[in-house]
Amino acid sequence: MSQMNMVQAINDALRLEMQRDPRVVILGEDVGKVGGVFRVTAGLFDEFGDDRVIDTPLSEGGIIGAAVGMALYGMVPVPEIQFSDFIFPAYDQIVSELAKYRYRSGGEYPCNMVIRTPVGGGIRGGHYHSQHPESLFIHVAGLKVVCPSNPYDAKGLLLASIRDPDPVLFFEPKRIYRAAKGDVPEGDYTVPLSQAAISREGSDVTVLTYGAMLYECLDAAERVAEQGVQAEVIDLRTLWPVDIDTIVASVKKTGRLVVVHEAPKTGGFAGELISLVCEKAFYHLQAAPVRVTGFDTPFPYTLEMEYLPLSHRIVPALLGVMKG
Amino acid sequence: MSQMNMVQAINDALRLEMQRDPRVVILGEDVGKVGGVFRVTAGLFDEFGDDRVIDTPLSEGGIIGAAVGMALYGMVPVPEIQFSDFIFPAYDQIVSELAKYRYRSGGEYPCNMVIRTPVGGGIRGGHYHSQHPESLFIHVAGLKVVCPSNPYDAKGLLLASIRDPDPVLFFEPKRIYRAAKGDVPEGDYTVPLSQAAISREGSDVTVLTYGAMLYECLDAAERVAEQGVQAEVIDLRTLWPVDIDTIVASVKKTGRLVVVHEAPKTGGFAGELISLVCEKAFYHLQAAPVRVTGFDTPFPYTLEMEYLPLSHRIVPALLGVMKG
Amino acid sequence: MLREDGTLAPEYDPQLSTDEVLRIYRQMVQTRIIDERLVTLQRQGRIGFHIGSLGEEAAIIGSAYAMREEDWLFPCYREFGAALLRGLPLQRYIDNMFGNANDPVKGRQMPDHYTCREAHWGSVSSPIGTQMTQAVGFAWAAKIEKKQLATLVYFGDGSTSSNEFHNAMNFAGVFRTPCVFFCRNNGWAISVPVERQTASQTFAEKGIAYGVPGVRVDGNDLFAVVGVTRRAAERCLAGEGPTLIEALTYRMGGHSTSDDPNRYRAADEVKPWVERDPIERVRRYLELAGAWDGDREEALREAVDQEFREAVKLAESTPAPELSTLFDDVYRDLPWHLAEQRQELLAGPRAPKAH
Amino acid sequence: MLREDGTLAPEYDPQLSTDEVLRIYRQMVQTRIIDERLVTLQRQGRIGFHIGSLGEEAAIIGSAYAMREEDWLFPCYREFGAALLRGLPLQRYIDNMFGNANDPVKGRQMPDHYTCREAHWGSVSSPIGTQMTQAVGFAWAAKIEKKQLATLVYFGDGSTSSNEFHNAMNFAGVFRTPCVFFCRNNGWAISVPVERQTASQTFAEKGIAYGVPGVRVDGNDLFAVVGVTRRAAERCLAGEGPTLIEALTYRMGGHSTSDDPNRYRAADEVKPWVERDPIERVRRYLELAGAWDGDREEALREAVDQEFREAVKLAESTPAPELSTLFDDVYRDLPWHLAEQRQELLAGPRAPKAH
Ligand SMILES: Cc1ncc(C[n+]2csc(CCOP(=O)(O)OP(=O)(O)O)c2C)c(N)n1
Ligand SMILES: Cc1ncc(C[n+]2csc(CCOP(=O)(O)OP(=O)(O)O)c2C)c(N)n1
Ligand SMILES: [Mg+2]
Ligand SMILES: [Mg+2]
Repeated sequence: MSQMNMVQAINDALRLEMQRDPRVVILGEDVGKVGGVFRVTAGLFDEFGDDRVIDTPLSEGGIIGAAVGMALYGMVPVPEIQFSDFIFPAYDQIVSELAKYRYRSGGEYPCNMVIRTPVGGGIRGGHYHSQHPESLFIHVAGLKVVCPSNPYDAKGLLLASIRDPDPVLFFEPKRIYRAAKGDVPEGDYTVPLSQAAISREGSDVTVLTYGAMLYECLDAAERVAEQGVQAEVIDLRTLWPVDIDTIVASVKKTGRLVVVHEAPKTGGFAGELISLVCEKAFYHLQAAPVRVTGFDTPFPYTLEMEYLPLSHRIVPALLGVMKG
Repeated sequence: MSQMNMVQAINDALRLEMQRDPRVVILGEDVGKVGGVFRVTAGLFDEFGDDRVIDTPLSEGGIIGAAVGMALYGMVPVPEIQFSDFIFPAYDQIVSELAKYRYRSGGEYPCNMVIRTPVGGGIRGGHYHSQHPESLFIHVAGLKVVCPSNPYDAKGLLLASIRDPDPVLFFEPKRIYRAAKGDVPEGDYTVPLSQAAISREGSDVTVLTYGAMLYECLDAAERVAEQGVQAEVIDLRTLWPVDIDTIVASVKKTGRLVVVHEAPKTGGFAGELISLVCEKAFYHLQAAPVRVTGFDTPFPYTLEMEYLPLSHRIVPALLGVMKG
Repeated sequence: MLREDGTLAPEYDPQLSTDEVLRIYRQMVQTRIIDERLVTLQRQGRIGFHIGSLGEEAAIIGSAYAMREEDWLFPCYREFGAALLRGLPLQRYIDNMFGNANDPVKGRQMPDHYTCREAHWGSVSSPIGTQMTQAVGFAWAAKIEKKQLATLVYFGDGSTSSNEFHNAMNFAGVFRTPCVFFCRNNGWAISVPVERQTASQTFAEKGIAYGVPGVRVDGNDLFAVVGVTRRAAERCLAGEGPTLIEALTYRMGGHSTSDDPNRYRAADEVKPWVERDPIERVRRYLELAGAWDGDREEALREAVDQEFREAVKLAESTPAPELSTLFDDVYRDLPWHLAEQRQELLAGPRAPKAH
Repeated sequence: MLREDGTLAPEYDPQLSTDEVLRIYRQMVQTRIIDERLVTLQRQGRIGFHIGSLGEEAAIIGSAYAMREEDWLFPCYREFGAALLRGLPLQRYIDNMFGNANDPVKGRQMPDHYTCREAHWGSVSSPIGTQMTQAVGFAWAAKIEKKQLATLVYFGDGSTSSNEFHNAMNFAGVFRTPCVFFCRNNGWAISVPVERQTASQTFAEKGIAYGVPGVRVDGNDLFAVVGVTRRAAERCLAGEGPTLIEALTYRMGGHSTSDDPNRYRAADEVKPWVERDPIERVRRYLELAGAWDGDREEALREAVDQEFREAVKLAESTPAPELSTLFDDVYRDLPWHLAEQRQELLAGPRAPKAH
């Protein structure tokens, strides 16, 4: 066990898996010599060399397209997209190719790969260094989507993702890259995909969230506890396929639901979660489910803290849903 | 008035607007001499010439990127993407640029343009000629999304979209390009954006849909009427910003909701609509809202009629929601 | 190299034995005949779609022939003749045309969208160009793993305008990946002629932008195609990196069964290409060599026809894939939501049959 | 053209009068000083970010100077000096750095992401390359409308690897759009050197792939930059189509305030470029011409500093944009859902201030 932050934990997972599995390669912009603009791949170039930690030309489409080809060959590429805001030049390769390869080839060409990329706001990044685009991938059949909230999960989920036979989008909440610290075991372990964690137990209202917003939800939960409301906060960890059993069991217990995410509200993942709960536990709901999310605008700069669904906006939602 | 199908009505709208407004240009693959692979732009090349009806190189990114530049200049481009399945090479220009231009420039650089593209299955097109990707655009702030179901609306909505100051994705349901026929006025008229149409009135359950599935919903409504269930079928026409008032009024009346669309269920637009109804009319809901959609797989070929949410799958959903 | 009268210019002779030429010739003829028959089946409504290779057989089959068995080929969508040469079983191809239960792709893709890993053949996809970047990644992986392997990728002139061409060529140049870029310049991208596709003089010279050597070859000259492709594959194996080949040929038919070329090109544009027919040229060569004659031609055509008819008969009488297969292979294991959706579909009513 | 000792090689002289050179020189010096000051402000935590142009001033400001007032420029993100030259008010630029209520972009984008339509200046965006294709569309629109207009677009060496470069160049070549592609080859894309970006010999020769003439110029030679850019702009106006210019220069600083170049390049790599400093070269030229001396230099520096300090003072004391502006300009008119969200935000509690 040692104290690590998210960056260190992810770095540790990458190093371990590259040592264990020679098929694993990393490629992306600035991932090599400089170790990534967030230093997540620091030291790996020195340890594994230019054939396995590869600085590429400036093209996300090239990175992902080439990685797909490597995966078809039988390698296990773990490409990095420098900011998730820059994933869109590669969107065609992800949506049309990566996601559909196993299916369209009747199983002949699976793609075992993980796309790592930082997400989220609160770092003064404006439109293009702050987005949280998960719902644009959750809608695409064939992809798995993961978003850890702490170093332990980050390492364990990344190891599980790399070993998972299907393509995984691994979204790293950059606002807590260094802020989230915790004990991380030294050797190998995995956190299984599609299992949520109950971060705080409670009986009155279920809060679904993930990534950096977990801490805001926990903070809000503490605050409303002072007013006698016990919120159960669930960290989804894997967004898709989501851990439906944990969600439904919690909502059946509490009868109330609040979903919190940074991404814009309209068409965001919260809508999917609410619809799922409606399908599976409608008659247990004692109040209208509530979304606390980013607004339906591009991500702002100066006013970003007003844009984000932080604790101060979650508290009234929790209190409101109790009145419902 | 004359009888037209969807292709003719859209063609008519394009011709009219190009005659009226010299800033309107069309560009895309095979839109010129051959008049589009679905013949939607037939005759326009001869009438307006190569400067206004432009066959481009094979690059959707080039088409949309150049169209954005034309719009910045002050032209009103109406690019065609041959199949919506091929819009993804242009996704970055749409999501990162087109959608955000007005906002990020503080209003200095609005983009008045309409991207036309055929959507949907049922034409034996397999994975890549059948998709219905609306939710990947609805989630993106700054875009408007339209999907007509009949020739009258197609013409009127397209004219409204071209005159709208904001970027519009205009999704044309290709399965009914020729099958949907109707009276279309000859001259100029518009169908305002963000106004739904109540295609069939009913008191028992609200059905929200759009595009080709409208006819399936109407068919299902007739079938359940025989069993005494009166479905109100709403053709959304504009998907975003959606006509929330019409939706909420209907659900308040019926107390029941079924949403039908071709796109895969997870992260599809139905989830958003259900969440909106939960926010605005939860306590009027007498049963859990239901989704009837495409499955969460790539779009298939041989079994496509089993994949689509056709009447035979809508009927049980309508009867089911009545029991809820 | 192969003159229009069937004689061979000696200086670039790839040294094909008559047996080799016979094998390729048979494949070219089979390909042409199947093309014609599939168009008929489509017109009869028995299959949904076909995209053919009329006039491009030398480019397609010659290039595939030049690659070793252990090498890999990434298809565009017009190269079923090459796939058959590489070992795609005819029955498998025809099953795909019908999307039936025996189709290994399980009837999920359109006709002509097949896969054949055992033939070291990729997976046909519709989105233009995506296979190029993947082929580069594949070749690169082989290089990283120090395998002696060359990878060839097919694409059309129109595809050079895609994002993918740029990414593939650029990565291939920088990382010197062992791959052969085989551009079928058939003059058209559906209705768009090459002049509308690029202002460069040739497609081969696009290699300069990427430090990748480019070569232009008469794509209707089987011998030249084999010779040039072999040289490019040798460069791969010798560690000299990628080559861009532009094979100058012509799409003698419509783009696909959905297309009517009369809408955008004059019939007499096709005429000179009829004279350059790549199959005729090889046949004349073989006749001159005394290795071919009318009887053998007739026997070949009959055999091809027979085999095709039987494959179609079997394919057409094979049922559609099982309903439940709709949910397989999205992921390796069936997740809860697909299990639920499968259950819902299987328990519900069946769709009307008609389109 | 401009020798390192400040004398001018006569044969390509763009015939700039001393007054013109003085004007450009002042802009270069102002740009350099502002760059330094902004880095300091960032280190002090007073602004969030800056991306500078240290060493690239001749390329950036010379090319902008070569364009006529009515022409249009599409920026990358490193060209604020050119924007100031074109008429972007300094106060407006600094307001953007602080994202305050006076920033016309309403504090919505990061520092250095400004817009200035009245200066015929586009909108700075982060995603690499997107401005190139847009510039082509813009130039194309002007051509269709038969306006005598040239459009220049800036981008870096790394950006040539993007989808956008390919699309922009290809469309420009095919449609002969009147635009100037101005590539600042500063040797680096963050930590990736040009050898990792492309295997082509030069960036200029990439034009061959698109039928677009390419020219390489010493980007630290102001006169050469002006001369070559003017010639390209003239070609636009004469209907001769696009030109690709590669300006060979060097990014003397880090990529941005977030970057530490010592991690990936040796300090002595920078040294030869210090000797080629574009500002020094022009200063020596002006001194030789008797048009400049130490006093004038000092006065200029003081004036720039003064103006900058005042702009910062005003910008820093200007409040943040109104909360409600968050919802403006997503669409022209506020739709119902944004009206609701605005209402919700305004009625709710305020966020904690700290980051
Ligand atoms: C990304 C994308 N855009 C558009 C299409 C539609 N389309 C299919 S084939 C084709 C033309 C391809 O031309 P070329 O690359 O020359 O190949 P050819 O068909 O001539 O062999 C087009 C535009 C597509 N399949 N994918
Ligand atoms: C699509 C995209 N990918 C990655 C980035 C991150 N990024 C910002 S600048 C840069 C390097 C650009 O290099 P170059 O084009 O040479 O311009 P320079 O910074 O040297 O002026 C990168 C990788 C981005 N902004 N956009
Ligand atoms: Mg072609
Ligand atoms: Mg650079």
